[in-house]
Amino acid sequence: MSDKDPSLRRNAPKLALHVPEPPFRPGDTPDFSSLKVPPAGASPRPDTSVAAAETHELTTALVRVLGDDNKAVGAWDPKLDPDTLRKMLRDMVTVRIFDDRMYRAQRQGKTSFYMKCTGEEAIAVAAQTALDREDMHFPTYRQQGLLISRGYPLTEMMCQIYSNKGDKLKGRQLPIMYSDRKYGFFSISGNLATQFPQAVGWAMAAAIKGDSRIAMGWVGDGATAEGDFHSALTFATVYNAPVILAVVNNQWAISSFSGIAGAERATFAQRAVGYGIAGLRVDGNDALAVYAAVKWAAERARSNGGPTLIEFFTYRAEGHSTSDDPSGYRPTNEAKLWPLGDPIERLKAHLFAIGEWDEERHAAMTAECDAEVRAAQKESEKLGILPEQGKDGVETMFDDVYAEVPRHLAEQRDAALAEGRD
Amino acid sequence: MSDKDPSLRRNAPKLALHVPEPPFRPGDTPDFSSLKVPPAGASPRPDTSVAAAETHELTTALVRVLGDDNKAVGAWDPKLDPDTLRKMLRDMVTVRIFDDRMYRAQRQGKTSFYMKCTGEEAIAVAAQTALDREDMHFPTYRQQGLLISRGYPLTEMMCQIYSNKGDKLKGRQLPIMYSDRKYGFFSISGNLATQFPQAVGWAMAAAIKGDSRIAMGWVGDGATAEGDFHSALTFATVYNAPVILAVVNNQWAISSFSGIAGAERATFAQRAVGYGIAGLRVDGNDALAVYAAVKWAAERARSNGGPTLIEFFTYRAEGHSTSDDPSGYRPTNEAKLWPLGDPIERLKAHLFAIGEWDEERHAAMTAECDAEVRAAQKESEKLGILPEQGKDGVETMFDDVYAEVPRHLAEQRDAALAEGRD
Amino acid sequence: MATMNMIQALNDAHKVMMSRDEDIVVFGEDIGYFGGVFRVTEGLQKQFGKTRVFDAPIAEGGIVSTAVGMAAYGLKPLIEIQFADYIYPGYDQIVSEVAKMRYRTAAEWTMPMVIRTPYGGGIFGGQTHSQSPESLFTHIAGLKVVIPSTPYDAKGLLIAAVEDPDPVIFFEPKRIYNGPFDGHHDRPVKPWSKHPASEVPEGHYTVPIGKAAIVREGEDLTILTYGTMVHVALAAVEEQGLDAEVIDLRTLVPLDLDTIEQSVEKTGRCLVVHEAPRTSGFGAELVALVQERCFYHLESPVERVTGWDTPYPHSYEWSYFPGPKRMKKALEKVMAD
Amino acid sequence: MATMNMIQALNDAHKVMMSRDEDIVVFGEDIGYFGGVFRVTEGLQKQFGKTRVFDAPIAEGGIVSTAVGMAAYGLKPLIEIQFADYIYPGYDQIVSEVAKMRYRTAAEWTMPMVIRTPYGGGIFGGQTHSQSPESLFTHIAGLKVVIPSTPYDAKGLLIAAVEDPDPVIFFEPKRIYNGPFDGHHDRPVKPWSKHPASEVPEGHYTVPIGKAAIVREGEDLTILTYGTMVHVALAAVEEQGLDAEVIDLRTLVPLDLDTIEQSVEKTGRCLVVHEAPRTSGFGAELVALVQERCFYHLESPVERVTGWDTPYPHSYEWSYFPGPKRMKKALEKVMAD
Ligand SMILES: Cc1ncc(C[n+]2csc(CCOP(=O)(O)OP(=O)(O)O)c2C)c(N)n1
Ligand SMILES: Cc1ncc(C[n+]2csc(CCOP(=O)(O)OP(=O)(O)O)c2C)c(N)n1
Ligand SMILES: [Mg+2]
Ligand SMILES: [Mg+2]
Repeated sequence: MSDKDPSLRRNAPKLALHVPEPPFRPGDTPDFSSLKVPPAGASPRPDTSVAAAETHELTTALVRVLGDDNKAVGAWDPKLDPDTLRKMLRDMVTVRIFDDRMYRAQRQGKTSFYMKCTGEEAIAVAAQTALDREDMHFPTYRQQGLLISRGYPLTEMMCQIYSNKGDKLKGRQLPIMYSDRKYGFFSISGNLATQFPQAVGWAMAAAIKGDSRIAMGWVGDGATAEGDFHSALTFATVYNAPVILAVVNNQWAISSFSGIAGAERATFAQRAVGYGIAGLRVDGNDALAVYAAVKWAAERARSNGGPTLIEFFTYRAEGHSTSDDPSGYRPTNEAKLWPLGDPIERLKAHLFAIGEWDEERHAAMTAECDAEVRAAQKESEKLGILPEQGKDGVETMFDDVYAEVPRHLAEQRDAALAEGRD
Repeated sequence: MSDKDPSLRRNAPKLALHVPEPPFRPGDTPDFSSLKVPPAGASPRPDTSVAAAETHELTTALVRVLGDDNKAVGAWDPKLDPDTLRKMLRDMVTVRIFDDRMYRAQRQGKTSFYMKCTGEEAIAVAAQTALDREDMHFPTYRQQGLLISRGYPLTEMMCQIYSNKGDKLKGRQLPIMYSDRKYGFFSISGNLATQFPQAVGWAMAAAIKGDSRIAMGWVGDGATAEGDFHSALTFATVYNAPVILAVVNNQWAISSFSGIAGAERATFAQRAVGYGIAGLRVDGNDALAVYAAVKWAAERARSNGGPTLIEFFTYRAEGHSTSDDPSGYRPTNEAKLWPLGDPIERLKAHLFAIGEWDEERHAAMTAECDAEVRAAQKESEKLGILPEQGKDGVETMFDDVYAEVPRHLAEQRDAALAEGRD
Repeated sequence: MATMNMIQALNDAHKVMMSRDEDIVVFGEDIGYFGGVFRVTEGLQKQFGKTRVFDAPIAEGGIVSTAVGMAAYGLKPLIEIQFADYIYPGYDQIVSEVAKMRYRTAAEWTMPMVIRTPYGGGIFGGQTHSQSPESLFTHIAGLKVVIPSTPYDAKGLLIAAVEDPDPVIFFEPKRIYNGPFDGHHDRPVKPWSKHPASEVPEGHYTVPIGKAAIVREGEDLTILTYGTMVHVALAAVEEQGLDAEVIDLRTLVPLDLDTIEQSVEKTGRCLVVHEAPRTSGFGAELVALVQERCFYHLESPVERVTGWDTPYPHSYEWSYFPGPKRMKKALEKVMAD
Repeated sequence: MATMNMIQALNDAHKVMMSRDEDIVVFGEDIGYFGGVFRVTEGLQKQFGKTRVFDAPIAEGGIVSTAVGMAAYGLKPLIEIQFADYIYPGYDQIVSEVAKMRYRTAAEWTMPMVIRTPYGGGIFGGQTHSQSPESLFTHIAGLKVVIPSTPYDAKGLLIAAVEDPDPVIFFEPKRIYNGPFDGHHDRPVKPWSKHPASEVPEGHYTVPIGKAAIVREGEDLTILTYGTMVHVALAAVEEQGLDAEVIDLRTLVPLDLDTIEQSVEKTGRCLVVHEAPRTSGFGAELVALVQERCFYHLESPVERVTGWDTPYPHSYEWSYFPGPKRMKKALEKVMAD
């Protein structure tokens, strides 16, 4: 009997496979009018000590603070002082300029690869601002804003991107796979989602030790499908780990839209319900909402209230990476038509609206950031760009596989050195 | 800087790790009075075509049909005819007798291993009864009731358990790892949870081919923590696969109680909410409730309504396997005190209550089942018990690694045959 | 006949087989509308429809496990793992389920599926876009492991893999997707069109699984290799002026022992070449087999040219990659005495 | 000194190290209150508390990945995978994260952890309680692989593994947990108490990682082996009346090449013995190394005694297991000529 030949049931109704398809493909004109964007200020803000279930209505909502009038409104308004707002704006602008310069550097052949986070700057920057300096991030490749917002030297980042002599990772990692312990930024992995349960493990360790620092794990919408996502949520709920688990739903995973990760039937925030942990769904292009949500989850975690899953709803405005051309799978103007706007423009408009910023100051600040990035680039390029690398220091290739170089690697090192390189 | 030494934050509140602990340990007297068991008939039965969300209140409920008066009650009453009820009762009794005989056979040294499903007989038997004969099961090792209820020859099962000459799996698998395509019973894996997404794949295939048969995947409460559980739910929701995904929550995973799998904060049925699929939580010791729930999910799947996650709430009344002694980690009388009763006794009492059964008939039926099992055992033992196996047919050891025996395996086969065995 | 690069040849194999066999389904990350990050599945969804060619969630374990269910049903999954470096989340299902199903069910259920995945370095992909994990699959009984090195073989072997009754892990040497590579990274890239094996017949043909190809006959020594390194080895022997017999294994499991034995018995010397790390790489098995079976013919130890026992380091790519210099030194060693 | 079996010795190693180092945390399936299905962690939760010794969800990937996070924090996870056959769901985290962390962060983050797991057959565990997957870890740069064969070594090596700055995969030969095994499955089981290596010092001591043990000195040939097979090999050479040098490797990576080379140069003959499947087993690497390094001393081909290239079949356990007969034949072959 072949399972393929259901001879017994010829008259039964036919089953059909559903294959999710994004609403718009190249050539279509995106129309987001059916997207329900609740007004700012509409979501209630439960106390951070509530039972997880009391947050669950927020997993299908969208926490928003910045209104159409660019004013902050509602229970989630974090009431930040203007200096903090300006600092966030500046960090976000720096991230964007940094991305543009490094993208260009890759195009100029100065390195092999780059990834922008255009349109998602508010998420990393505001999350960083809401946490303490000592809290630990387990990021993906699209959270460069965490480092920049923590004041990490731009030259360090660039040296990593160029794999040059200043690269503290010794040229071993693909560009943008930063790592810095002192800045609470865990080594980025090329293997998607691996960091998500690692964040839970770090938080469990902090709890075991009676520490007060918490961890924040990051994952993309597409990568939520990995088994590691489930590990993270399972261990987080079982041990009530002091961790914030963030899904950056930028609606695309290379060429696959978020429906391929399950977004047609539930939000990513809703996954929290199934594990009995707190969940929030947040406008990721609204820096104030991002800040408020992370602050809420941090307060909850710090008081042993357990983990929170936060979905940041946003849009990947550019290609996946320098290896990708999104015009092959989505309309080129989709980013522009995307209704939640540009996070930088929105925060800037808010500062304008509250009278704490103007075009002149913005232009001056942008010029400063630009100069800073350019200076850093100049500085780091003094230490070399990728095409010049890999000739010196071949012996370092065999370090750090183990704490000590074992005999077989010492032999291989000798062979590699004897070989030389052209 | 060591992360272990948070010198900066000495005054912050201390985090703490929560490690779930079962309510009762050896020496304790179990008291289940705080367990909320809703009365039979209390849960509404939505139409099978409702939106998934309309089932979600049922993920924290407990669908029950058999009342304290042993009558069937409420919207979920499947209104089965007495013959079907009697058939289910007989199958369940057969399963229990089979388990007892095979457990004893293992203790007598006739085989290496056995696993009972005591207390869980209703789940497999009623689920099998609710599905069509052509539907496909991806079971765990605790669904022997599926085979017995489908009329699978008991001798076949026993030959597998003895790894003897009648074993169609050629002595290759651990006892109870049955497999039979004609009976819609997929090969049991020793690797937990692997079968769960495989069931989804089979259902996807059925949908791709416009078939009308559906699949049912099975997993234990403990094994829900595996990444494969998440794969199953993700693929099921993305492609709207015609599959029933069953979690048998018998509250124990060897020595770990279900809290270690996350049951303290959410039911297993609630996982459905996070994926936007239908979910039901069912009294697994109530054969009618099990039947009704599976029937509901099957109807939904067959009409392209998509997957349903069902949690069967039950209790593993015996040890995990012949290798386990549960008195080392839980009170010995816990099974007896467990408030949802014995599924066989409950179905029997129901048949009594509706006047379709009596002690005399029950005793006669039990004797018949017992005789059947004994006869099968005698029959299968004619074909050998494990200690006598492994001497003949050594050459078959090299078959079925590939469709054809490649040269290196042919050489190994020659070597093995030359070696012989004492 | 048409001139194709490896990507086109692989794409063509899909089209030929999907047209012949309705039970073939193709899925994987980004392989549907977009046609895959390396474009191997381009146009398939349009031609064969969304229920036979579709994007999968980013879950390699989910991709393999649902393929197991589909194969159990009777379909033939032909799936893509985007990079071999990302196959590990699917490793349990491959090792515990795909490989063992025929055996544990006494052939009641079989797993005729092909798992395609690009492997190898030389494209500045860093540690997680450069790995060569083939040996990890050769240790698992029940799997076949196939690696083509030309467009002709790529199409013929992929068709054979799809027709094979057993599961095949099909590693594609991504460095040579668009042109052969002699190991001289500083020289201009050659296109496939200049290579005779870019002449690919139209329609159906197979290159048999389990048969090696003697890509260069010779008397001085035997070189056993596969994938990208076939071209590097060929270039190296020319540069050294050696009359080497170069054997492209094409299938690692089951291995073409006859061809290997005959060659080594003839030449008396042997070099094994692969890009994967040295320790417990497939080269170890090849060395073991050759010395077990041809010991009394060997005039010098069997040598290995391999990647190092380190992760693949981004900027030291050309010191990691076993290029012309490593080849030269090993050839000298094998030819000594 | 106390007389211990391997389980007691391993348990003792836990107690010694957990008392000395507060950063050690122990978790895994069933290892807490219950003390593990093989009882290795018995009493630890009671002694060290629930936040240092706790049950984990059945998710080997989750166990390893949270251990990665804990190691990143500064703890020393000492975790158990219940059976080596179930390590594959954690394989991605081991290969992609644990093994590569020191390298990819230039030692900013290191992964000092021990992953213990029982392996091997001989207990009628069928296909999924009998596997020997060690070679799959030896191919992964960054991991150390350790396998003890006696109670003394088990405690000393486990302490060394816990103190090691690098991640160690610690395979425990479950067949000899309770007594050594000479391969004669039909003879009564001997307890460890009759074996000198069951004398285990109290308190702290180490057996160094990376050092093999010459468990029998001899002139006729060298046997390279580890785990359960050490005892099978020793029994076989006695039965054959051969003056073999038997080397218990104890650590597969990094390997004690010095001891191996010295021995083979002395004896001129070599046999490699393991229970794992033959193709691409660690024996292949050992054969390759010996013939590369000692070629001109070899008087006969290096032979391998291994499990077959099939899954481990339940009722054919004793035809699969490389027992006395397979040993005898191989010894005859190595000693021929
Ligand atoms: C395990 C694994 N599988 C596949 C990939 C290839 N890959 C890299 S990024 C990416 C898409 C990720 O999408 P998402 O998680 O949504 O993050 P985003 O890029 O949108 O930030 C894929 C498939 C990978 N890096 N790791
Ligand atoms: C991948 C894997 N990990 C661990 C095991 C060992 N093991 C076998 S059964 C079991 C407990 C399973 O509990 P549960 O899923 O609740 O099913 P139950 O036995 O209660 O029916 C464990 C840990 C296994 N078989 N496979
Ligand atoms: Mg995304
Ligand atoms: Mg259970």
